Amino acid sequence: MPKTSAAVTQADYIKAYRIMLLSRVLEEKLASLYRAGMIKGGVFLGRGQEALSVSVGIHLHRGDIFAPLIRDQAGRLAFGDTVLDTLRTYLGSQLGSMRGRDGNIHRGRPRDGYYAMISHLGAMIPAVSGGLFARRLKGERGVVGATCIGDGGTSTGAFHEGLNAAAVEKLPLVVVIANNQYAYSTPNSRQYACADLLDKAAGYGVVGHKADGTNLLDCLQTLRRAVQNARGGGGPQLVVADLLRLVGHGEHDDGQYVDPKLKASPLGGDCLVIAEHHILEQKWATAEEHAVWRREVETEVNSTADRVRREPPPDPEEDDWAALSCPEYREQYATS
Amino acid sequence: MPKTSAAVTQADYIKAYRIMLLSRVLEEKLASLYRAGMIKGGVFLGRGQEALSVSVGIHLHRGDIFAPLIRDQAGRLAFGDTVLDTLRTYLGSQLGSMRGRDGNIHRGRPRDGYYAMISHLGAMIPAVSGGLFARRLKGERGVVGATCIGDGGTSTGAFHEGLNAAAVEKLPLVVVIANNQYAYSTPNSRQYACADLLDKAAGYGVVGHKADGTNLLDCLQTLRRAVQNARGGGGPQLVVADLLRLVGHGEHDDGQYVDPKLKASPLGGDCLVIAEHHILEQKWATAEEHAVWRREVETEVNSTADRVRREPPPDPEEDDWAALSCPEYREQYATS
Amino acid sequence: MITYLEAIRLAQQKALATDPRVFLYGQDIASFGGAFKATKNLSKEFPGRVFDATLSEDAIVGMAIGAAIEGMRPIVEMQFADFSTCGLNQIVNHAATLYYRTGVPCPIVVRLPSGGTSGGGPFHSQSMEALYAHYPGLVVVTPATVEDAYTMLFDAVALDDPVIFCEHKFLYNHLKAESLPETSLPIGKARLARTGRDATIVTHGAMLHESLAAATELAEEGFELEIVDLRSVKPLDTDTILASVARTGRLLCVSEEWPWGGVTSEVIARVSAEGFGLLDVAPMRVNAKDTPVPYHPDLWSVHRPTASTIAAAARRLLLS
Amino acid sequence: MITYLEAIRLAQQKALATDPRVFLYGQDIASFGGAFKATKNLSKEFPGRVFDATLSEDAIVGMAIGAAIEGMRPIVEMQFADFSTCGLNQIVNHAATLYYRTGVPCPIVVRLPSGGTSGGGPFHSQSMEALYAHYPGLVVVTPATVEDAYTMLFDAVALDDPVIFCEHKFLYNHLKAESLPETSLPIGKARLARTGRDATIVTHGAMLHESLAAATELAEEGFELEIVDLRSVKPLDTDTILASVARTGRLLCVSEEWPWGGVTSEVIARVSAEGFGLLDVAPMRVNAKDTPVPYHPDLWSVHRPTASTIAAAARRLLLS
Ligand SMILES: Cc1ncc(C[n+]2csc(CCOP(=O)(O)OP(=O)(O)O)c2C)c(N)n1
Ligand SMILES: Cc1ncc(C[n+]2csc(CCOP(=O)(O)OP(=O)(O)O)c2C)c(N)n1
Ligand SMILES: [Mg+2]
Ligand SMILES: [Mg+2]
Repeated sequence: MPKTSAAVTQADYIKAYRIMLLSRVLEEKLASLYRAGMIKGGVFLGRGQEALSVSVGIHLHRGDIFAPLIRDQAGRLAFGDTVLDTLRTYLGSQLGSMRGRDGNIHRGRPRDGYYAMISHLGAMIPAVSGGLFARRLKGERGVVGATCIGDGGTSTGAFHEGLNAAAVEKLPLVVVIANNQYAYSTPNSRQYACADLLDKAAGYGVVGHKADGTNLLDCLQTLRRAVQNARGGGGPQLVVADLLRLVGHGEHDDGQYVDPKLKASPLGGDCLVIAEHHILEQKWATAEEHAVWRREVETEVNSTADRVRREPPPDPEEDDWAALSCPEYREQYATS
Repeated sequence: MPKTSAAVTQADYIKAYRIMLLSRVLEEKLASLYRAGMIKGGVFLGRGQEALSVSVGIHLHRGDIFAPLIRDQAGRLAFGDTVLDTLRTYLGSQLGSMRGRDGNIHRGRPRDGYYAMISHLGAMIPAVSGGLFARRLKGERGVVGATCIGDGGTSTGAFHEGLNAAAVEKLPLVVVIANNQYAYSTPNSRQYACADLLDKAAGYGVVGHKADGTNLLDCLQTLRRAVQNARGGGGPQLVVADLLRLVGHGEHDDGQYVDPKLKASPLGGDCLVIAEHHILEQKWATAEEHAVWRREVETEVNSTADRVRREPPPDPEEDDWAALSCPEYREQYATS
Repeated sequence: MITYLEAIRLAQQKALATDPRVFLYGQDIASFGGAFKATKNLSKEFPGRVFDATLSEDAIVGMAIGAAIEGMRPIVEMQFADFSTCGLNQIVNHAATLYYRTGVPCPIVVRLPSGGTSGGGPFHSQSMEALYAHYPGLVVVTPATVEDAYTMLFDAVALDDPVIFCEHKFLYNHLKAESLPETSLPIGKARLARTGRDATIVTHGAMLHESLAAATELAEEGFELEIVDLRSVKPLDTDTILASVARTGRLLCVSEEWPWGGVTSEVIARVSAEGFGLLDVAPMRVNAKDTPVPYHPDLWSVHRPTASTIAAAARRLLLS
Repeated sequence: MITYLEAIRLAQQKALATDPRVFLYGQDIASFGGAFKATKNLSKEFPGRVFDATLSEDAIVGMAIGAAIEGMRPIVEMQFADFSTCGLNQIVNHAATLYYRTGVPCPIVVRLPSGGTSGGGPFHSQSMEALYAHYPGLVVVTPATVEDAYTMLFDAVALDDPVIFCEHKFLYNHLKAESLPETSLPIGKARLARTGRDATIVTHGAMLHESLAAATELAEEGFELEIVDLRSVKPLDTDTILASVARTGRLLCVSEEWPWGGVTSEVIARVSAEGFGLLDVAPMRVNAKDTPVPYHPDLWSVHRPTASTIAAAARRLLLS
């Protein structure tokens, strides 16, 4: 494994950008389906966090482990999740990976290394660590596991216990903190007192990396370095990216509590727009080509949404209502 | 409040030393009562940790809050706990503060700011923080709360959540880590990966202090500084003292897993012996005076133990078996 | 009209106004007013009494316990009941044991936005009353009406013991009342929500309303169901239940929780043990299915009991 | 003679020897062999298969879940059942929901050294089977004999679902057997531990032995008690219980846990609902008192059921 990471190429950048664009358009669709009452529960978007998220997913290989969190649509797509399964899960389609039993961001395909988050924040860190631990026991080499968390999530006991245990085992784990300045409505000043979340790295004995979450190139470079470090045996890597959530906590929330000064600051930049400008400036694509990209993803998203909306919902009569895999251990209750 | 702490005087040192001696002798008695089968459950001693522990308790005032942990007999005595109540609690006397309902190290008098630990490690950190938070709400000023934990306890989610919340609230909390190299049989190498537990302080944005746990003067000075910092508005203080547990995890454990190299290293020094030598060297007391001190505490401990052994055990018939304070909400079950 | 949710807000407002020991602590509850707006405007109205917490349920409850030891009366909001598992250790092992161990009571109230709603899924829908009721040292209440949401929360704050306040999210904006009562039944007393001679339904929380609807359906068929709203599941008002079963001879227990060891099994166990002779036929129960709470609305509405499944069970009970 | 504790050790040894997917993870379980020595020598015998964990119950269970997803079969030791509250979130919300949500099973075994011993006190004595049984997605077993400790642990490892293995500390060195069986009843089946015609006692764990002693006492008085050892509390073998009650007409449920929503209430609720006609008289239960488990041996021995309180209850049942 090279100690210094290979440079991010134009092709890498464009590939990442196009996934970001797909993610953004897909999420806009999710928001509109939510407003139309077609998605129940909630919709939680990653607007403004696509550069960071895609940089995580894009550096993982088949065979790696990824446990994305709330705002990781871009990273999920980069890791191999599809528009189809995203829509199926949000709409609760029978054919989706969660078969309507769970929804929205709580989706994955654990057998493919794509873990399905539970809501309880921090919980995926030890789970990915355990997955990596198992791979090591099985003799697999060169595997990486990555998982994301928010500034708020760093306050959970699970974050602490999981990262510490991973550090003790020197597992190839990458923990990415999307420091988007708020946990729901709670600003960082009410969430932690350290000068920078990166200051936590030394306390766990893990390598720390800082990224500008609004800058795709910086995110790609940082994640490439972190993932390669982990893959090369450098133990857990803690990546802290500063950015701003450019949307409410969920689509039910207008996020009006967000400090206008933050919005006006560099943190408030939209990584997608910034990356688009970069591409145009660098003349890696023309405005026309870019328009084609956008049309392509819009077509994909819209046609997939139409398809999924015609798919059958889960049928309660068909469901086996089984929480256990072994049929002989399922309980019978004298209840209706 | 002075920014620099007043120097530790000879009188301070001797006062602390005599509490350490009392603690040591009392704990030896507890061990012998345990071996004689008179204490059930377990006995967990603080041998080798008295210098650190006494330094915590001695710097707290009436009106402060203290939540000691497993190995804090010395600190407890310094804070006002008595030989009598220690023995009563271990022996489960009806007259003890826990009335036989709880025992050994799980004792306290919460109304006096002396919190009674639960076993679940880390849990007392947020509790003390909450107590301090309440004092602040009530307009009390100059209060300090202290609590102790082991190297192992730093791996709990409760430690992390509690210290972080205290840091956000900038509470006058002193968290003392007795880094005695083992959590039960588990060496530090299997417990954390940071270079020094002190590296955690920056990650919480709290002030860190290091002490030599075998050296009473250093412990007194460090804790004086930490407590004064907290009292003066400096927010949470994290004290890390290195030392070695000079006894098994409990009296059922011979601790044979302890690395002989550690025992032979400076960490393995017995703080009580070192302090005794210091007193004699400094000619703060003669060997004869010292012998008198020891005889005094032995007499106190032995006579108290004899007295407590004659006290009545709790009477199950007299107990109201009530987990709730409000009688009207106690449940009746049709059980025998 | 006052909603169930607004009643909860008003009870906290009244508690803050009348008792200087009260303060509120929880995620996003200060200027934001809470995920459900149960503390809306309270931080403005009571400066320095309503605090945003870190994302740390264990620390939140632990802090509340310490504050209670020092004589305060914290009301803690969990963002969803489901997240209280992360603070469970402090609840069941610290708050619940404090009085027994030390003689010092622990007057905290932990508000749990509970129960299922459409699209909530496995982690935003749980009913956790049985979990907490199993542990000694806790009072567990489950208000089912606007009036109870108001008076029981206020009463819970006055209580010296830790109270787990299971407020039902489905009822938040669904239930409305003209006005709020000044007094009511004390915590620990159940209420006859409907009288009838043919069978007794014992239920609580959102299931009260499904049961009432089922009773209306059955009334059209000529059966009169009596309905006991438990209000608090611990203590459990066995006397009121037994008195009703004495009148009807038939018992159906309905709960949105999972069946194993839930309120329905506790109620049936008590009636069977203490009122065996009162039962004309076998008691029955209707619970949620024994799986996580599903996300899709169609699955969810079959997972939990509804008026129609309750009515169907009641019919079987009445004909048995 | 093989103790209950040694049987647990040997079952783990056999699992390690026969299934390369098995590994052990827990505090102090490697070279130290565990707080109770249930893994003694296993780290030497199986290098790289037995690991000391950090003092982090949440991470321990979380790691086990991840490993199970990757096809391993971790056995986790909690140092005491009581500390599993700190890992409860991962158990009930992650392990227990995984199969239902994703279709991928979660074959972990969580060993809980459970139940009271003299001087254990509030935090080293708890019986947590009801807590876990309430949640869907878990199998909860409570071996009461040396043979079951051995075969059920081995079977638990083979099971594709998460198993909460409640091993009783009081039995660790107290129970002894000549040899270990190769096979036994499967998990989920209860066992008639004693046959009798006059009444049925349903129990599990350490209370089996108190109940057997009570039955011996009652036999001298001419009463023959039948005793059902549940072995697993979820699934609960209602059929075996009902068959026994059908023979005896009388039911006494005995458990060391707290009463509210415990095994006794679930058993009584099921028998009342499904076998009402089989009961000649009201079912009864004997549980621990509804307080934390006290420290002093004199209090403790009154807090939990004993042969004599069980016998007294049985006498009342037989005469009713
Ligand atoms: C343990 C836990 N407590 C509470 C919640 C409710 N909750 C969901 S998202 C959220 C805020 C998360 O903030 P952060 O971690 O910063 O992520 P962000 O939403 O900013 O991406 C909260 C409190 C939860 N999911 N888990
Ligand atoms: C949450 C939790 N898990 C497990 C235990 C069991 N336990 C009691 S003491 C101990 C070791 C503690 O080690 P450390 O924190 O270093 O303190 P020390 O004993 O060395 O003073 C363990 C694992 C516990 N008390 N709490
Ligand atoms: Mg955030
Ligand atoms: Mg230690």
